[in-house]
Amino acid sequence: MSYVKALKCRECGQEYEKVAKYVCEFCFGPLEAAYDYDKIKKDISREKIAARPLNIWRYRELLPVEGTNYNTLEEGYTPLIKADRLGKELGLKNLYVKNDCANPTHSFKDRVVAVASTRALELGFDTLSCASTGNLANAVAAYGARGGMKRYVFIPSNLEKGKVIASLIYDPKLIGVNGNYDDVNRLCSEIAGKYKWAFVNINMRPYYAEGSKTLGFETAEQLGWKAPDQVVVPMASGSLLTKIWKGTQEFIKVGLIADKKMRMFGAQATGCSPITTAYKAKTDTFRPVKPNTIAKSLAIGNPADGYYALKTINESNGGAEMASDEEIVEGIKLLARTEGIFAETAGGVTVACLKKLAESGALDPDAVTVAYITGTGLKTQEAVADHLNQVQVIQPNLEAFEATQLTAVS
Amino acid sequence: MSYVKALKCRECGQEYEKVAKYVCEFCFGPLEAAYDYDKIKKDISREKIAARPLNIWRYRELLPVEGTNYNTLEEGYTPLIKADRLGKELGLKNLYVKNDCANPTHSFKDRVVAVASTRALELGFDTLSCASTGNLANAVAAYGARGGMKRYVFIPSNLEKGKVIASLIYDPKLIGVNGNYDDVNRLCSEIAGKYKWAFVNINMRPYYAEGSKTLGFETAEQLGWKAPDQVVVPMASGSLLTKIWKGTQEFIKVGLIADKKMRMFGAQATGCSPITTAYKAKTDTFRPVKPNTIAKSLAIGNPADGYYALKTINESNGGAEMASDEEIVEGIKLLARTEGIFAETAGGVTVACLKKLAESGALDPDAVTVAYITGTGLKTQEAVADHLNQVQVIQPNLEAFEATQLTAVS
Amino acid sequence: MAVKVLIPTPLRNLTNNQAEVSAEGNSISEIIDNLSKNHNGLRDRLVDENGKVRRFVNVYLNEEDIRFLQGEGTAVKAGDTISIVPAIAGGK
Amino acid sequence: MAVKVLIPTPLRNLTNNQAEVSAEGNSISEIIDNLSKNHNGLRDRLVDENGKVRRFVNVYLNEEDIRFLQGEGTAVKAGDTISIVPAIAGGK
Repeated sequence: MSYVKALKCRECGQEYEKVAKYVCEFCFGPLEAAYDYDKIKKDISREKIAARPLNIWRYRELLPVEGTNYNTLEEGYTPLIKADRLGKELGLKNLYVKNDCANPTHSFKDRVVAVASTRALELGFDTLSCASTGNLANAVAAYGARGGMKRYVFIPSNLEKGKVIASLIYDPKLIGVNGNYDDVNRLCSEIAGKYKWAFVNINMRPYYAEGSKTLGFETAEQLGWKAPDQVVVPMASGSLLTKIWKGTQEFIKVGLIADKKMRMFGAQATGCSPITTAYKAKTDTFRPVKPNTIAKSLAIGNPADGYYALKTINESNGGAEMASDEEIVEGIKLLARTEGIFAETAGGVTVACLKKLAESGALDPDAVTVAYITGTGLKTQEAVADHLNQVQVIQPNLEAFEATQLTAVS
Repeated sequence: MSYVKALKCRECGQEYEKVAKYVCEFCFGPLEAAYDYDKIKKDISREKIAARPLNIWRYRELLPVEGTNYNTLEEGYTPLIKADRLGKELGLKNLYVKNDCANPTHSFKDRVVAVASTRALELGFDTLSCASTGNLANAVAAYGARGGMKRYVFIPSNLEKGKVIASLIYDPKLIGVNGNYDDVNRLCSEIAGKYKWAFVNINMRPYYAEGSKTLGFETAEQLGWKAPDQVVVPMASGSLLTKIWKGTQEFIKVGLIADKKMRMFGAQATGCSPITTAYKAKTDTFRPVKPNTIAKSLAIGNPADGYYALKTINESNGGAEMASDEEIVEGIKLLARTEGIFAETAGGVTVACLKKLAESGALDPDAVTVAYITGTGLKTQEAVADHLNQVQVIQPNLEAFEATQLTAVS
Repeated sequence: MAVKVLIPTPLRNLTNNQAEVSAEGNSISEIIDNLSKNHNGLRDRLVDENGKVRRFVNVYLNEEDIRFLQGEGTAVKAGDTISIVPAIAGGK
Repeated sequence: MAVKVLIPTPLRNLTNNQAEVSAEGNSISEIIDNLSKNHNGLRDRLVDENGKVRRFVNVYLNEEDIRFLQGEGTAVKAGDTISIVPAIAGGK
């Protein structure tokens, strides 16, 4: 049984059945799961949640599925690390890093695909699909396999071999489309219109997107049932930021945590920063951009949820920043050197923007701050390969070691 | 305060202080932490453990450190996945996969390095070091950074760039030694003899090795405080298998789980199988081998703990198998295709041997079986790259899609 | 002057399930205005009361987002293809 | 005939902290037997009561494990180097 009443258009309020439908037929606005919060408030409690397994399904009342037959690889409940060394370098006294590299396919996409694939199975789909250049493709291929589904993954045909292997290993049908990411997505929209397949980021989007809320839920639970004061979130479409906000507001609404003014800060790459640009220009219209950044998982020039992300940032008294390719690499290195966490390029964007926001005074140095690291650097090694110190090569004896390392040895 | 009484030689029983010492001065036997189990039995309980954070330190009484100032990245408590699809293919009705890819640097080495680095900090070391070709190097570089330590990582100089980056990112001194892994290790022994550094796999080995027990602890806790009936563990030195056994026996000894005859099965690569070979030949002497296998993390031709691993296998009425390079690749693919988990080559060895042991009848098909996946396939992609299906490339339109995929579409 | 217009799934109930229709006009806004002649109600789904393309509708002229061109005023010529695509989720 | 023998840290208290000593002999076992002449007790650390190299001791002749050669009976010649190395943990 589910607490979702309907799918509801975020723009015009039109309601729809809980099927594989993502866009309002009247105004093209995005459909979203609408919950019965009064009922949830009666049924949910901290104790109930705490007694459940350590994955995203501990928050089941606030997720858009009907049953408890989850298609899960134990995604979620990833570490929230106190980051004192990084905090010291940035002048932030209460800094935490939420490390989503620990997920089954090593990115936060496992959260959203777990929800989308579970719902797809409930709706009777036998095929799971997506358009993606990386993390999402890995997650769909893996969760499709776990759920015993056929899986069709669409990628641009010029994708690097390294990224392809991490999807191919799960034996999906992997279709390389001659064109860019937009072309792939447009083709997928057409296929989704014709075949009865579950495209996680298209017709399953209302379910898919809700999975991101669990990052907000977990953060609050891990901080001792308390929302943080300020958070920094990477933005592509802007969906993740709005969902972390939504999750936290829901926790307040159903009485799990106290009300609190949490400030939302968005992080983008300079080479693809329509939301940050709009924020800085104090406008609410977006000019789509042609992405040019090493942070490929953030390279969405036309942000579908940009409007809501911007609204959330402004209403929460937050902010937005952007980081150049050079700053992204430095951000990845800074996090690894101080805290031992190797983040993907999007994590470099987050850390670089965290740094800028701290330095500019936008962030309160005493407040509880959470930075979201959404995936592992093992998948984006080429971005840092040429920016690291070199291996020092020596002969295999003590004399050779001492001759080259003596100054470094205390 | 600690429950470790002393370091004790496993061969002759000689006791030593709890310092950075790894080998008995009298008989060269390995030193091991000796606990006061009576005291632990009084102090530990399921409830106490269950109330603690979800990392290896929830089992603190059975780990060889003094204080609670852990150098942690939230390692451990990784998913134990019910693997019904894989089980069905292999004819095993109660199969679980313990997925250690979820650790901070994505291998089980985070467990051992967390313990070794915590103890190193307690002993006043400011430098963390190791010899390694991969996973251990990543973990030492990361945990050294997290602990604010200097870090010296020694690798063979001909290591692939891809593996080097995942260590370099944490900004260690990375020393490439002209020679093979044995040469690197021998040099490190000499350096460990001269400098006051903590080499996790040399002078810190008695602490380091204890970290592996947590895999046994977690498995029992995750199965509802019950040891599995039979487990399959990859073997290089053989240490992991003996420590999973030891951890489980300790849980029995201190009263956390009921006594049970758990059968231990070891998995090796055919190209480096001294322990399995000795097992099959029913001898207890090992002929070291020159490794030749794609499972590089298992390529230790002279297994330091082989004697104990073999003893454990025999005494537990277990067994040992080996897998060829081809079978290893098939094992990786089988696990990914059925369960959505992308394992490193050592995981391919485990799955391939699991398959052989199931087929030969060595494993009881009805018994609760656990297979240990020790690290992520993202680090060993080159091993599978040429053995996967290909991407199918199409033009970006529906007609092109249908022309090539029609037979596949239902 | 007629151009080809690609219709997305959620609007095909207005085009007799046709994925492709044709419409007359010299600019994007003229095309959109004229779409409703043969397909009752289509225009109102695409633009708001001020005639601006709705926030969550993307309009492409020959693969190029019209926001990179002159928006609703962008000129079209015979043989052009216009695609209407709902916003698609992705990234973060 | 004298060869060079490399002594590991745990045994250097028996060699006056020397990392390298020399010893006479035509085979590994002769060398090991003779080590105790100048370094009291050294032999007993390396071999058991039957004269076999202990389980956790590795002996290398010029970088090659003697178990790949003829074990304790392996012949040595002038200029050879023998390394004694305790077993080192690693892998799984």
